[in-house]
Amino acid sequence: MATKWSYMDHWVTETPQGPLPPSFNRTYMDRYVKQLSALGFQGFDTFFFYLPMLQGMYGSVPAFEHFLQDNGFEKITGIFSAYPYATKHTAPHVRETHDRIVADCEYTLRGIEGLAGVENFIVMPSSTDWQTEPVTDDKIKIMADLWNRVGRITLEHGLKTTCHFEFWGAIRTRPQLELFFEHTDPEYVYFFCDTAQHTIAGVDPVQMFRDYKDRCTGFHFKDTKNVDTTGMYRTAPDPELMAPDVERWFYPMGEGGLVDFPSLMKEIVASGYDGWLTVEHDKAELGGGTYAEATCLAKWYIDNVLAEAQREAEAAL
Amino acid sequence: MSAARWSYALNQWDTNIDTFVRKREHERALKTVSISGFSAVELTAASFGAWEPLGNPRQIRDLYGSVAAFGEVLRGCALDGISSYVYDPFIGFDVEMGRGHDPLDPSSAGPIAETSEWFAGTVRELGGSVLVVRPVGSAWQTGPLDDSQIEVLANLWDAVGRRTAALGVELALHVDFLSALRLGDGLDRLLAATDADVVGLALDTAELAVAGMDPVAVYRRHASRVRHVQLKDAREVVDEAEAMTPHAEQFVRTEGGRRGIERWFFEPTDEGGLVDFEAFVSALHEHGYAGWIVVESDQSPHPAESTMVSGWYVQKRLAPLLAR
Amino acid sequence: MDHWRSNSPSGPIDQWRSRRTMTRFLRQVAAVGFDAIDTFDFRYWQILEQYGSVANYQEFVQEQGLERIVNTFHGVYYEPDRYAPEVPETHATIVEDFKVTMDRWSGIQLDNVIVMPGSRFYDDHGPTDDQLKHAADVWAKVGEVTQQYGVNLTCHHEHYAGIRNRRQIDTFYAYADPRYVKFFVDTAQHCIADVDPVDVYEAHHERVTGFHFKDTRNKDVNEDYKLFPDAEVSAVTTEKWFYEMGTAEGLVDFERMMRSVRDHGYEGWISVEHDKADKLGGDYAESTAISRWYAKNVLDGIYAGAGA
Amino acid sequence: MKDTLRWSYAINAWNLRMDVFVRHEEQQRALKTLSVLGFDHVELASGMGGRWENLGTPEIILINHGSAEGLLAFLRRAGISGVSSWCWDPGQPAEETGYAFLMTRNPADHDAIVEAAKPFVDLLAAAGGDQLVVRPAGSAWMAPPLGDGDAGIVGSLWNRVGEVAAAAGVGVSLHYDCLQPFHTEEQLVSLLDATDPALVGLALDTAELTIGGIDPVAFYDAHHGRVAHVQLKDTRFQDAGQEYLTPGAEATMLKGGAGRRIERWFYELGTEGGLVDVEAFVASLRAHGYGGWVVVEGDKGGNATEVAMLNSWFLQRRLGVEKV
Repeated sequence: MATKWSYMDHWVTETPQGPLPPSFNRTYMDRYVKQLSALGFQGFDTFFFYLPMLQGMYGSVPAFEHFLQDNGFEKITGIFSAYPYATKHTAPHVRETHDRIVADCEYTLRGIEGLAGVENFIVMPSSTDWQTEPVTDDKIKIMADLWNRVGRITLEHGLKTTCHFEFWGAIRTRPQLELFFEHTDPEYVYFFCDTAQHTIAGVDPVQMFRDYKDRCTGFHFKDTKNVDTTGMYRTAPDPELMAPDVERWFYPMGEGGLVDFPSLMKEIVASGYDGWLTVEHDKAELGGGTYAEATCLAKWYIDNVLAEAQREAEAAL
Repeated sequence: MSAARWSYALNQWDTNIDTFVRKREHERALKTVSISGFSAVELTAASFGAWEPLGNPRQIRDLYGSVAAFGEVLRGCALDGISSYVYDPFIGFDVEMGRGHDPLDPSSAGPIAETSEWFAGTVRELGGSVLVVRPVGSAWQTGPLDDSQIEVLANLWDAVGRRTAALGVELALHVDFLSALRLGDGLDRLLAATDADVVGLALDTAELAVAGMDPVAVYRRHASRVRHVQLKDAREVVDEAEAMTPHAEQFVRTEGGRRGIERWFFEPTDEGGLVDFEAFVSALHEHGYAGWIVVESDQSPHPAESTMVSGWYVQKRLAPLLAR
Repeated sequence: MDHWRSNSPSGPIDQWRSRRTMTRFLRQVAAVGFDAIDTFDFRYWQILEQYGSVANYQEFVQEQGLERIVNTFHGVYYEPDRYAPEVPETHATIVEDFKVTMDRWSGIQLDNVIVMPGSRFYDDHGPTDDQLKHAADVWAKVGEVTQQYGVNLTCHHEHYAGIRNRRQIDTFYAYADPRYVKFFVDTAQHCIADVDPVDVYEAHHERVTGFHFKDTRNKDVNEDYKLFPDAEVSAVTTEKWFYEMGTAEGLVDFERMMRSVRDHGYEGWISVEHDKADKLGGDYAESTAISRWYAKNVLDGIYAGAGA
Repeated sequence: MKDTLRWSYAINAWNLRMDVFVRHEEQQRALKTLSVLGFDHVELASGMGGRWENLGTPEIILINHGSAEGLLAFLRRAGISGVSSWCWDPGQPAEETGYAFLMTRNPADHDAIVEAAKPFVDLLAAAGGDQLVVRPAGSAWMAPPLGDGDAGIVGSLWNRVGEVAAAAGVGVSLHYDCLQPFHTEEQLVSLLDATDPALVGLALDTAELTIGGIDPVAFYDAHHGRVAHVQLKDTRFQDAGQEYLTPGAEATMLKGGAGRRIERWFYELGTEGGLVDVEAFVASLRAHGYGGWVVVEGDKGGNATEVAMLNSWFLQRRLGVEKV
């Protein structure tokens, strides 16, 4: 099996105006793509809100994809969309806001027309836990209804709606995840396995994949060094950056974190999964790191450590 | 396939005395170089004691236990080894931060040869094949070199070359943009005066370009003597008058001269600069160049990014020119 | 105290890169309210090259609104066969070195020349009693030299150096002539070596001629002080030792330190030092501002207050 | 700052991108920096809203600090005593308002803009702030050229907001930036003429005016009666003509340099080659007895702390302003 690796775009680089995303200008964006290309990434995942910027810089989003392809990429593989902060206009657990959310999703789908074939429409299925509390079964079912609805629409455009669960979201524990998947239609709603987020929430990502592999359409390979055992997931307004005890939640693979990536890799091989594998770095600059170095080390780890796990698993088949 | 091999210079990580000291920092840089598509690294000789642990064989040994153990680290990071060491004889290694020897002083020949041998042995042990040296001081210090000075230099480097050759390591003279060899036909005369079998040229594209020389033309003129290539870009030229500024190393190279140039050297890319890399590498191909090509950024606000951008350019644009 | 880095198009640089970068550095230090700077004396050659003379450099400093250069730190690598305070055979070299150094800096009036009184890389036993005595002897000789220039010779005890723990420090000063050998308290270094900076100050306050006020969050519990090449950058579990005053989880009790400084009637300079502030995402400019904020908003009030 | 002028500093310099400057301790560090540099008031700026705008939008500030008093207590912990002003761009879609895309040139959006202004006015008033500094209209390149009626339409909106603000004891000032459509002196004056001087003033930004081709000193001398707020920063460049009309000018001009590779436009006061005569401008403020806030800004200038320190140095040493 040939693995296909994509990169999830959180990159920050040094500019004359301080550290900013490479969308700073076209030159920076070109260099960013070349850097990923040099390491051998073939897929590119991005956020919905970058689409207008890409259009501005390259003339159109497909023109940006052509630039990726000129540099050895296959295509844009995933688009990430989310409503992390609930407002009166948009909140997945509030049914009255669903029409608006669906309309937004349709707008995003129009923004990626003409691309070679984005596969995943990645969503955060809920807003922050603290805004959703109390998290009832009913609210989880309401959220399931929303994504069933969205999933049907994206599938018409060839994209699978796939759910990425934050440790601070309202669907975070294993029972909540099970209830959510029970109420979503396997034909319309898929599972996206973020190794670090699940680990922080006390959910074993490898077991999660084992149990939901039939619905799994992607991964964020990232690591963490902390499990949230003190309810930091409830920190308002934002647990990801403001948790009292943890300044940095996410780390690249191979830096002594809690996730057992070789085991996951073996599980992936054994399952016959043939979709994209994605490296995500989030806040890599905290504590003095850089995105470029984190990306090199992650890809080095893939080619030198995970490749070995993959070979072992393939031999065992 | 070409016999040329691609290496990357580590010096850009070493921005100050107390940086790039920990093994962990080395390992991260080495993995970055490896995954960006290079097979070796170039080291630069430095004398700042324990704070320059890759600066000389003694410091490598002190930090890693032995040179061989450092070789294991390189291979553990998926690199083949080092390509080369860069040694400036003006730096002394007898004491930390010591002052070295002026190649124009005939009495320097012994100590310089000994130190060269010391480095060459390490190059060999770490899988490399070239010792790159600064053959002479800066233009402002010497003015144009007269025949007797050329003779002193030729005697020195011939002797050094014979000794490194005995260790299986080639000697390559490096011309920087402030070098005395930029004046008149100094470079041509020194090459003519040295033994082609044991003394070669290390051609640094950016240094030549800043000195106002066309690296492609220099290469074509001396292709048979080029034993080593360093690839980097530049955007500004330093003319002879500016190069003659007293203490030009500080006032021009470090401070940027009257123009306040904050960065002289850039990664080889197609973003525009003084060097035509594709023409240069095509010329290497024509002449069947078979040595190391070391990519340098030398100065970078962001070493990992520079390595990756260069890696892209090598993989996508330059290496294919050699593989024709 | 002169450790500083900022970003530039060619990567991280220090303030000595050019007169332009020095100007920016001095203006920032002046803006937050520092009155003077300290430097390293190994900058001498660079000063000659860039400014012509030490006096010229001090004028340059003054043009940006600072009073003067107060202290210089004498940075030398100690090697037993060449230059080491514990080795009497090298003492002549050391004394000679200071004659040269004091001549070089005689164009301005310094308060202190700061030295590390002992070598590093000691085994479990540390320096012997005799070795401490030899060190005390040589610094007294050096102190005689520096005092001819009106400058104190003062000792700064790194957590990784040979004279690091309380017993070694006390023994050293018991041997060292108080007229010529002064003490420079570095709050963080002492703390890392498990020496209470206030206690050691109080024990030796009569010969204290300066302070580095900086903080740390860690004591050395792994015998990091033995590490090659440098405990400050190679420590096993502590990637960054030094933090500015007022940092969260800081181990130094600056308020107590300041009360003690006040109560002992100290009227000399207090220096703020940042060392490797840029590690782990830190920033020299920010650390400089935050530490001055702390000095102004917390310590100045204590110093101005009545005796406790 | 101890002065007859009231000095404040714009906190947005630290809020470089959406997910930084979120933790309270980071914000405390910036506030302490400003405090020790002699500032005791800050200017806030709105952003995209949402959970990361902890000093940006009213709803999120209140989640963090409960009330205006809570916000002030947070500021006072660092030695900052208050808020001078708050910058708000109603055309910037914000999460709390469902990312509504509102245009001041569209009368149909006016009710929604007045409504959206209220939380800002209320919290600013409760925190003792003086000016709501607003962007009068969206970027020129995004809409057709100004028509005859546009100044009147936009002016009528800001008169309405001005009334709401005045009722709460807060002033409204229109901020000139180099991309908004009231670009020439004539256009700017036409907009001011369309507003009620009792309700709406001008927020004069020295660098933005300079980039837009208007001399801030001359403009202030001519129109000082309408200037209710000042933002002080320097620039080294001017719009070469019509660069502000380039599609995507926020990126293509202010980050990409409209093909001129100007990747940074804004600089600290007294920067080398700065175009703003800050001393003359401040002298003019004093001469006319200016009574509003003077906000020093360091946004889009690289390292926010270094820029703030250099700005304070300039105030102390070049403008003779003593620190608090």
